[in-house]
Amino acid sequence: MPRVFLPPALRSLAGGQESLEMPGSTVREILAELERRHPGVQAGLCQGDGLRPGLAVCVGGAVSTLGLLQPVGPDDEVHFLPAIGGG
Amino acid sequence: MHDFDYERPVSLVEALSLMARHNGHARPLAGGTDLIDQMRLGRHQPGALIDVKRIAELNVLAADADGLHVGAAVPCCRIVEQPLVNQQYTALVDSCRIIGGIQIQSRASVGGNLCNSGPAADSTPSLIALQGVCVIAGPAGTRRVPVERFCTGPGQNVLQPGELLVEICFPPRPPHSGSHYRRLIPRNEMDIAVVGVGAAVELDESGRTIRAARIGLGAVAPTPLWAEEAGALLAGQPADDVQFARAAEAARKIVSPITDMRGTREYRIHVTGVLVQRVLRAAVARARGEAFTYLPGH
Amino acid sequence: MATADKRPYKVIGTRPVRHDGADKVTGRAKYGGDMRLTGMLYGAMVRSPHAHARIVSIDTSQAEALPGVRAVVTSADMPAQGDRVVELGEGAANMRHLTANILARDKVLYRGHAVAAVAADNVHIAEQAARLVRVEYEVLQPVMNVLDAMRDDAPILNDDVRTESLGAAPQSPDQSRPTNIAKHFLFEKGDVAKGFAEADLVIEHEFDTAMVHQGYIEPHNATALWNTDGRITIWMSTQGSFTARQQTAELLRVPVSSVKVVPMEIGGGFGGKISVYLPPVAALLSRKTGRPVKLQMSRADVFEATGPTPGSHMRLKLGVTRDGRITAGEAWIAFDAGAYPGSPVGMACMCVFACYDVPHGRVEGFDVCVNKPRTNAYRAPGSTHVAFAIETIVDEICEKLGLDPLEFRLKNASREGTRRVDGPVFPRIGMVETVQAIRDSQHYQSPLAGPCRGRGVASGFWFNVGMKSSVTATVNLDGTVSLIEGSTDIGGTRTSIAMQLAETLGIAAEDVNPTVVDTDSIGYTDVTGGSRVTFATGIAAVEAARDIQRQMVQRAALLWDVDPAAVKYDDGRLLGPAGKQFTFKELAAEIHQTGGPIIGSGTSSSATQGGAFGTHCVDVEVDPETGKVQILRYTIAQDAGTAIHPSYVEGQMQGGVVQGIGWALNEEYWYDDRGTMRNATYLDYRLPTCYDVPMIETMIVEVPDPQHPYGVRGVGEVPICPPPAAIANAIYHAVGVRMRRLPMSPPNLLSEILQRFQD
Amino acid sequence: MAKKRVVSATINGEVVEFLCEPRQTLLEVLRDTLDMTGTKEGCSNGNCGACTVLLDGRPVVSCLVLAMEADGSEIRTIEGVARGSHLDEVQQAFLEGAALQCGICTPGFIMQTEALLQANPNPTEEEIRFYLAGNLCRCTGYDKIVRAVQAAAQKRLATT
Repeated sequence: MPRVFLPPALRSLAGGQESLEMPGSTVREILAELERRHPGVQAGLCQGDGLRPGLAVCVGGAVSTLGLLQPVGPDDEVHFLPAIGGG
Repeated sequence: MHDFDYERPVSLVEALSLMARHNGHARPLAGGTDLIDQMRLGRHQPGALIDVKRIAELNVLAADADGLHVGAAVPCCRIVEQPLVNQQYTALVDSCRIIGGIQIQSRASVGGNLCNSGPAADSTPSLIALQGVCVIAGPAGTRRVPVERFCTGPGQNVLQPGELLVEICFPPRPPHSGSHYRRLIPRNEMDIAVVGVGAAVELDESGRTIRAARIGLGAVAPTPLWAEEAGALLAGQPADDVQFARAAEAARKIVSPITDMRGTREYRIHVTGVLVQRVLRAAVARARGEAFTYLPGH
Repeated sequence: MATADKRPYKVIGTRPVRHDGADKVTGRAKYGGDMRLTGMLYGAMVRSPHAHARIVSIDTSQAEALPGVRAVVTSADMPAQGDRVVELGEGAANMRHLTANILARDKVLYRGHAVAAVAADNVHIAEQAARLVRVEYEVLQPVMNVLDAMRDDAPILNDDVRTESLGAAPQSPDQSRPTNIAKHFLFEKGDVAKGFAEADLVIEHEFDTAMVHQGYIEPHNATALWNTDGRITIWMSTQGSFTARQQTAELLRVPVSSVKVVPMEIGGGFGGKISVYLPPVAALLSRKTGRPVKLQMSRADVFEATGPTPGSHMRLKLGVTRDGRITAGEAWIAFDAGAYPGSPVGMACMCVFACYDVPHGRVEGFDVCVNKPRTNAYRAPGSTHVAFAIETIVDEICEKLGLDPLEFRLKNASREGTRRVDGPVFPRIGMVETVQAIRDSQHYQSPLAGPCRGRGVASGFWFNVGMKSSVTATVNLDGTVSLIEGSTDIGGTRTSIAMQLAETLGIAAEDVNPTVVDTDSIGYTDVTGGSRVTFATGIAAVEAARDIQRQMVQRAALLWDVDPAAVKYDDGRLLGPAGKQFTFKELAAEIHQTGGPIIGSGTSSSATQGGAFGTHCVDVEVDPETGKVQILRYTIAQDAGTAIHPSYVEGQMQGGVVQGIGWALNEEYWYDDRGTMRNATYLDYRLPTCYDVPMIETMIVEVPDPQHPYGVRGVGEVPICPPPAAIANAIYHAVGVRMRRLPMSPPNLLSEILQRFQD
Repeated sequence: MAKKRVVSATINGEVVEFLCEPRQTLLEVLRDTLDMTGTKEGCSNGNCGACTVLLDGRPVVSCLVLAMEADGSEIRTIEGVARGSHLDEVQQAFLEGAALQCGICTPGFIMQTEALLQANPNPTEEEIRFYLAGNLCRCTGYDKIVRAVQAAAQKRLATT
């Protein structure tokens, strides 16, 4: 099952856990399930139909350009991180 | 840049008459490397520039019985190539080699450097050390002012409206003498002196005792300074580190530097002492004819 | 070192002359500032003399009355933005802030902040008119230092800023009051208290670094024509024509398709030419005058009013066991964002411990507004700051424990599988290999003799980004290929892209003719930044080449009357049944008879880079009486994955090192009490000259990145990260002084040296 | 407004006459009036060397020379370095040695190198670095520039 890592600011909503297993085959599905189990998480990560501005999702080690639409494999880790730019 | 007139006289008489006609609103233009930049920044807005580069008197670079004459418009690049200057007035060469980069030295003149009257001017301490005298022409004739009395404040000097610096002349160098200029800059080149020190020494025949010394300081006061006492207390003393340290202490006492983006007041006072000693050591080495290598900036 | 001595490539790894080279050594290349159009007007900006002030009134009448003046614009001419946050290619931007940065609305937030603009017949008239625009200000107290700005009683810059926390809805105790702290980041891994409890030695220090500028030699410029049909064309120097187009369109509130950005040659960027400053203003002036308008910044404007990288205050703590294993790390990082939020402090937080396997870590970051120009990306944004802190602490730990600093790094280095403090796990990376390269280098193995000389080492990390790129490629009848791309070429990327296309097609690099085109002529392409072009646009070029291969196979099959499956594309040749064969050139000559043009296209969007590491070694000599540092020798080892054009890889490494040397020793924004930068010239800002540095010895380490078909890793950014720390460590080993403040300029270093001798 | 005047100068071997105002620099006239944009503008304070040209054989920063001062002089710019369609040794060495990245400083470096090799055909690394210190490059770290100058000098020495 995919493992989703929570930003520290949201961990209190999930009993202080750093990460938890969460079913779903896309980031959107996983977030919906996460929100169902731990209400309030989604508000911290999403705005409207997408991720909050400045936030990126990293799935299976790769920063996704698909955001919530990103497919997630059964062994993937899901991380929410500041979007990275560069010089 | 603001709007202005440009004149290019070919004689001193013509230049003075143009200066007079513009009634204090004209500025002489030699290399222009300070002036054009300052005009672009709006710091000076002269009504006219009088280009003095075609005037013979301002282009003299020669020695006679009176010593060396350096016309006010002579660019640094000519000075560093002049054989006699290289042999006898080495502090001046040291200065001219590090004013701006090579491109600046193609244009910038020692006269312009002096008339710009920046406290950190790299040639002025050397001019002071080498006993330079300014020859100034004006409506009332010609007058002579020692370099150490030329600058009166940051960007200010003794030139009266209508007056023009014609040349700087230097007495002949005595035997057993040597001179040096160096500065502390954060980079190794292309920088404004945080502290600059020029010194000239004359030794006795043995090369062990100092007969006379003159020390000029830059960037440590509103004007370049003649550290008269620091030089005077070396007269008759052995040319050694103990005496150099005494001179350094005396030089430190007369400085009144500011804190700015180039260095703090404390730093400048400290480095004044360090450089006075290093420069005296080098000037003495040159006076003795010892091999002396010096990498600018290091 | 994983050097490929039996490398399978023919083009990759060679050093062809760059395709745009002849134009650039003859002065023919056209940069943004070289743009000339018939009827073109010249603009000038009116800028704030104050660091913080309320605009009471703007009177443009005198300026407008000056003969030769054609138009004056102020923020009143810019469309209102409201509360919009828009994705602009490299990150999201609050449009209200962005538009106020282009032309100040009710307040000026830094000296040099643009207030109005003039277009006139020539630049002299424009400048004169700019001086005639009368702006009345109510001067406010500026706040210049990041810690001062975080205080409760600090002057507030932006009334609309509330602290936003990563992954949390706004929840600070008093969200009704505006603050200068725009963002708060927090990352945690494991149990930090437990980690420090396991440590035998804990070192903790505070660090300060000054704001510094990218320092590119070409000033910002833009020439705009707002045509009568509503279409806007912008000719400019930019790192990203598509983001420039999008920013301009959003700022002017016109459809993105009505703006065309024509990227001219660009004279350096390093992150500073991603944000737009001039194009919307030039466009507004053009609309008012009906003529093309050119704007170019002065050097002082570039320093005062573009996007330098933040100054910082950092507190860093590292715990280790006696035998040199890291047990825990903690960092507190505050960056001055400048006038508006958006410093790279989030990335700094993610980089600070990236070189090491830190079992328990906690990192906190703050993005803080101060009365300085709005900061922007600069080469590995945020990473150099934190490398200075962590790498000097590591050096101190090694000294205290008597460990070799490279052996310590090898012991604790991040490697494939190491979990970062910010969460993800590293893929295959080359940190270890760069440390080994330096350890085995002639430089590190040779003794360093002489008084006041010291050697220092340091490592650094940068993510490198992927993002989006497009390439099309057309086969010409003579067997050459014209390659069209959207990545503006700052340092030879036309050639590194062309070489990957050539390699894939099995043709010579010289047979590819690359061109960078405008936003109407190629698919969307993200910025030339984040060390991404050779990686991501390279992937797109490889895709385009494969597309061409497929089409060439079909043409050969048609000519030979065989099934395409029977044709093989092999190293620039098409092989068919029964020994049938075409070279690429032979078949290219036939394309018009076999179905017409062959155009290949490729895009890249999903690939993520594995990250780049470098380890540096430097020898310095310190003048203990003046505090001046000379760099005696410098060696850099860096993982380039696979070096496409080794000369330009070395060039990136050497250039990054020298920028890092400048940052380390002398560069800084020096402000007076009124918030005026007093060194806004090259003379007093002091980029290194060639007389300040030695040759920079390079060691290209190659640990291929599996995400790229040829194993490329971006090389542009990470070389700037280690130099300040490496030099600080070398200074310590020379004179026994630990520097924790940048720059380590002669006055700053001397004061530490004198203090040490007093103690 | 100050009177415009006709200035006559020999630029890259050709006598050129142009009309200019006293406040126009040589750099501005080269670029805006004569459309010779190979000479680059980096700072217009004389601090970066991007606008280096040779004035009567000496390297100068053209941003600190008034166009009127150039009356009667001989000027060489980057446009006059190549011989016909052949690059000269310095240009060739910069190209082959990858001594440029963004290229904006390159014309200035090439002009300054021409002046250096004229004055000192076989300079040491130290002399090269000192002579080129008035030219800033932010991309290359100077390593390959210095090597290109060395290569150009050796090539010229070998062929003369």
